[in-house]
Amino acid sequence: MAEAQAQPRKLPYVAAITDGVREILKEQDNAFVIGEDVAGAGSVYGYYKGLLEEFGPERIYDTPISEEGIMGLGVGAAATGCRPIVDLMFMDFIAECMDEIANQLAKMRYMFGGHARLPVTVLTMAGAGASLAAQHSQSLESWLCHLPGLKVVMPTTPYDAKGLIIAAARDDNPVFVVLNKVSLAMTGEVPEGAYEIPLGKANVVRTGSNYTIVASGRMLHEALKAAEKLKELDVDAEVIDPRTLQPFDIDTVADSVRKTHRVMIVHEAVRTGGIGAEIAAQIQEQAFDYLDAPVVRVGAPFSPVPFSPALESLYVPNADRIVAEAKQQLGL
Amino acid sequence: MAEAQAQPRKLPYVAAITDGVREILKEQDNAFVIGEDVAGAGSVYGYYKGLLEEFGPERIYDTPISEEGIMGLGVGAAATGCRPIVDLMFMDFIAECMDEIANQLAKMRYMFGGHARLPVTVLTMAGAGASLAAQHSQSLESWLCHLPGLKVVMPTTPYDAKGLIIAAARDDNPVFVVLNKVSLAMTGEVPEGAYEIPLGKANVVRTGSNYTIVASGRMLHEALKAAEKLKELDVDAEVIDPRTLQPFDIDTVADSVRKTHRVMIVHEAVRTGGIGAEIAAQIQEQAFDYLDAPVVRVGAPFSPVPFSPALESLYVPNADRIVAEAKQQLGL
Amino acid sequence: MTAQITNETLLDLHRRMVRIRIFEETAGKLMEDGKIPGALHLYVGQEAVACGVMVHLNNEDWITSTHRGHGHLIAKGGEFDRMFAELYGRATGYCKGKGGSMHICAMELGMLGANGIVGGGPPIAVGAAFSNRFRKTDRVACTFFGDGASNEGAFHEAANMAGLYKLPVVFVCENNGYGEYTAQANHQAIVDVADRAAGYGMPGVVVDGMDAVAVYEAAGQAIDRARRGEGPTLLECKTYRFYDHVGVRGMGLTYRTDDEVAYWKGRDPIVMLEQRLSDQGILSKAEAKAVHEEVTNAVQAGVKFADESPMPTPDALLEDVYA
Amino acid sequence: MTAQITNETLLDLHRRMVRIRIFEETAGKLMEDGKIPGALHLYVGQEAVACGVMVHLNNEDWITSTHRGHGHLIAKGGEFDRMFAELYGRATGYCKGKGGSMHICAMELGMLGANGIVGGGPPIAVGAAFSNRFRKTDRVACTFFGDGASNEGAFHEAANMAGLYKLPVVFVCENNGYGEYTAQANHQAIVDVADRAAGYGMPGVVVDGMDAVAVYEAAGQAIDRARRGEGPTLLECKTYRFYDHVGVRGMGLTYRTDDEVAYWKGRDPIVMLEQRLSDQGILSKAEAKAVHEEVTNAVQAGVKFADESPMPTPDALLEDVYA
Ligand SMILES: Cc1ncc(C[n+]2csc(CCOP(=O)(O)OP(=O)(O)O)c2C)c(N)n1
Ligand SMILES: Cc1ncc(C[n+]2csc(CCOP(=O)(O)OP(=O)(O)O)c2C)c(N)n1
Ligand SMILES: [Mg+2]
Ligand SMILES: [Mg+2]
Repeated sequence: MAEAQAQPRKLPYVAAITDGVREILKEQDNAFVIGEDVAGAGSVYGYYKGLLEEFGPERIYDTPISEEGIMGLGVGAAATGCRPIVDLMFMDFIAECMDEIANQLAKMRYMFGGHARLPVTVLTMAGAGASLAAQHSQSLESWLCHLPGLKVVMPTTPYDAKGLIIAAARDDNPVFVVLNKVSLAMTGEVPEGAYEIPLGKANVVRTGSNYTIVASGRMLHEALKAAEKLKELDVDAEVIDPRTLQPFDIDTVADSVRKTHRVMIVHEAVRTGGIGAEIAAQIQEQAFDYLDAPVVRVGAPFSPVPFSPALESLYVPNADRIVAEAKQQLGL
Repeated sequence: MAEAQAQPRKLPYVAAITDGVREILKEQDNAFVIGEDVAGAGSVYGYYKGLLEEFGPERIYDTPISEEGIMGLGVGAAATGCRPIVDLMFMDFIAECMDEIANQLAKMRYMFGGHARLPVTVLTMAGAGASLAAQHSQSLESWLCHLPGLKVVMPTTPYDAKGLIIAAARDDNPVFVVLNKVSLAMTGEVPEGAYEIPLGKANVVRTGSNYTIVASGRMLHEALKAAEKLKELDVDAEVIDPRTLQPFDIDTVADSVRKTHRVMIVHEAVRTGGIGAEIAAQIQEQAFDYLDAPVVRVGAPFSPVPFSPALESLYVPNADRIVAEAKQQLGL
Repeated sequence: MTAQITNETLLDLHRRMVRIRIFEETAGKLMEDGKIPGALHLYVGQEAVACGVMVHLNNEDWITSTHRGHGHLIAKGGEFDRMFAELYGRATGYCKGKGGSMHICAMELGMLGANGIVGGGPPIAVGAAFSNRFRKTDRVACTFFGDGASNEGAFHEAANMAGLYKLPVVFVCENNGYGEYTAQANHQAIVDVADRAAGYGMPGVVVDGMDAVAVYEAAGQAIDRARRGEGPTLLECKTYRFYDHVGVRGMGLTYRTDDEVAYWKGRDPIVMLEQRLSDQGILSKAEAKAVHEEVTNAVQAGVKFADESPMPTPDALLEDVYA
Repeated sequence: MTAQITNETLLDLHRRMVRIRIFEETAGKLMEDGKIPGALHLYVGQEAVACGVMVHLNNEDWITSTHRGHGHLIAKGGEFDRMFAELYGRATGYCKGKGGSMHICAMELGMLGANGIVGGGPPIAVGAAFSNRFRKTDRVACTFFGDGASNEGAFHEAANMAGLYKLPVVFVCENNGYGEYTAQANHQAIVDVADRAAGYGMPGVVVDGMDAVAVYEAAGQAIDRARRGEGPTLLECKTYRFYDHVGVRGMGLTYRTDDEVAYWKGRDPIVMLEQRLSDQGILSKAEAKAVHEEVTNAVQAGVKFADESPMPTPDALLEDVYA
């Protein structure tokens, strides 16, 4: 938690990922990176670039195209004393290895009566907006949040990407770090050295008095844009980035709602069955008497992700849609 | 929809499944059953017993232990003119073939611009309570409900099992029929001949005036027991079986809530991220002004399913827990 | 049995290969010009494989393709206009613009789609082959997949089921030596993917994937075998992609030596076929040139069609989710 | 190199096999008496496989097991009391009663758990082998799996990675001829699962799984090879389960002929080993009988321990989900 002694510096999200992984490889002798095209190519998005040269082939491994095998290797290596950083190129591919994730990784410790530790960190790339169509654009975090034994984080900024990766890799449990491909080029302040962003703690990115927006992943930035537009309508929105989806920091969100009385949840995933449903349910459980309007959820419509930019631009939520939904909710 | 001309007859849930599949095999020349130990053994739960003898080896096929291959075979056969009935022995195994389910089956029609039909019916066995531990007891329907392109039903009675299987197999979309292993021995009226239970329509099993319980799968029966106990507390509970989880019949539920002003959702799945979250979110979206108390959700706690009967009995929701939660919600 | 290849078939082979080559070269340029969004995996260099297999099939024979699927669709009879329209995301595309390069399909041609999931094709092809037999047709299914895909569990399960049920399916492995940027030697401990066939009770055949006639002959035998109900074959075609994994220059990684690339470009399947055709007096260099010009014009017309095609309308977003 | 088997090792093998046999016979009865809830997959008949492999391993060598895992745990040093307690769902069990038969484990013995997922073991064992090398130990991993499991994609991916990385892991296929109620001929088009080894660049060996000494020798060579860093081996042991797939009489299906069952019971691995030991004057019938009695007493003590053990308390429900 050495946030203090680190001095400012600007980096793109993609380099912040590298930086976080680098800190872990320096800090933990038992940590290694494994995945498809992570070593020689530095990942298809380049966020491991330089690590092979810096740490050598004993710390970063290319694999066959075998997601079940890769995740299973992570499970077995973790249970026997290593701290694997497993790379799943696209989040859509959790479907390839869902047995290893759901039936082995998430449950082994419990099934074994606590006699196993699974310090596996999984880095995976989610999100639409890159014209990659239905099998390379999904946000499936709600599947993971339904699995006891897993933790799930979603970094929204370069600062968070590094800090959450470090926290995830230091945690003794399986943690999924859900990255966003459209955010890779976004730059922001990233301190040198190791620092942690605590798991399970939400981040109030913008304080406001009469409206709350809970926005995860890339949607945080759309929510912040929307908050500016809402100002003109005398809506002073508090914008909260959950940072960790599992365990979810309902207290921070409920406190905000008790103050603002109206809340919207925004995520990129399909709205139906997305984590917004769980958050909405928890909000009305915790702050029912403070709600002046129904909890509103903004997410993707009920269809696969379309390829055509003309359709994908309608598919992914954005600031305008957030504003429109807020106006409706607030009767403006 | 020939519910009328059928005459009453009592059958166990397990035989009602057989009966529904039999009607489809008689009715649809392009239908066949495929799965692990479905032909020679008639499934490990016996619900295909007799079909091999009755329809011959061209209509029912044993497979290797290859869930991805089996589901993929179903996708390819359906896209090319067959109507496969795919058996997944335990619902936990959807994790084995989640790519085929999520990335192929659910999306193919959309990705192909509507140029494919996927009339696949998947029968799979969910539910805890049989001391089968963490990998053979899950209820994972919320994963499926998050996937546009799929339909999901959960039969609660022998009558529903047969009628929903027939409706599912007649539908031109992929439909998951989520069965319950503990309900297999339960008997009930099952008419001869083919009849359909319409997809997407909830069933008000018990009418009530001042409380609503939405209970899916085996929990319906616990909810009905609870409703009787609640009578003594002057709580007149309406009990609704969604029957279909995707598409979900929110209208029937919201209408009930507008009448009763208080609602509880009960399912066997882990509470966090379960379909109860989506239902709760939709209820407060649709009937916010009618709610006199927060929507309450009853589900499994946040842990894998424990083996020990001493723990599993605490894990699975039951009538007593429903009553206790209702009393708390109603301040009784 | 596969008869001796006819001149007509040789010319057909040649034309299909040229159609793929010019379509892909053009698509690559259009992508670099920013006209085509998303990811584009070019088939240039591998034309002999798709065409050598596809000339044996008709529209009732099914194929499954890969992320590198344009060549398979063209060889199966795909039309340039609807293909470019799809790559452009236009409403007139094969998938109404909803699929794009990685999901382009043509059910009416028996083309069950490109697939963004490596290893996604084989299980689906096994289902199509199962369906062919179930519906009492004599049609076959061919599934194209790469050396990298042969390490996916889905391939294993599909191959085992095909061998078990003796299904009319041919597993066509396009071994271009790499899975993305990882050389075969770094993703499996074997040289011939065909060595896996024995484990599924099916024959494994290795053929020069740059020699269209060799592919034609080997594929013909495998397909005839399948049609006769004698079961599946694993046909491995040794080939090479001339451009990078994705796009033309890709990420500019140096995972392939210039010598290696030069060696394989020296074995250009189209150049080799044209040499053979002119040597045998079947197609002169001038006639070959005419084919290229003709195809170039057709490609340009396809681009024009795509350019002039409308984008999908907003209501298309929620259509085609359910039947 | 594996030395000629010593008398001491032979007696060790015998005792481990008897321990499995009597434990399983007892567990089967207890299940039929309703003392053990859930599903029980008995290892009776396959004892030679677990023991022939395990006598080569110590507690730092890892194994992954299957749904049929009691034999593997006992051979690896598992104690009756904590095992019965686990099958009973008691707090004193190996998994505090949370895992039961299908998830019983003993990390301190290098036993990475039974697994309710067919094919669940191999990828985890590959991870353990990877870990052994990464942590610079000379320990190996052995993964037990059935003929049915060899059709799971997880096996394929794990085997390919083991061959690629030359990992110190031995794939021990217990081919008992059936996956549940489906005969091998109805789930794969091969007779020897070992035929799949070539596709992963590893040797495939077939051994008589009813002959403990044969398994001991073949396993010794594979394990030594792995320890020397020469990579994995696929060791197929032809064996048979004497009882039904689940429980003793199971579902009462007639998928195996009486003759077949009789033939294999005539090759009882314990009877065969005891004959050999008495022929060689290493262990007389009387001494063997004494071993059985000794083990029987230990088993009864284990049952008593389980009977007298407490059930987990309610607070255990939410413990051990996270570290
Ligand atoms: C399940 C899955 N894993 C990983 C990827 C990312 N990916 C796309 S193409 C590719 C390489 C495929 O190699 P190969 O099968 O040899 O086909 P080639 O690209 O060489 O034609 C990879 C890893 C994917 N699309 N799907
Ligand atoms: C992924 C998965 N699919 C199916 C099952 C159901 N099942 C349990 S044991 C078994 C048979 C396994 O056969 P084999 O691998 O030969 O082991 P054996 O039972 O013969 O020891 C099956 C199909 C399962 N537990 N897991
Ligand atoms: Mg390749
Ligand atoms: Mg077996």
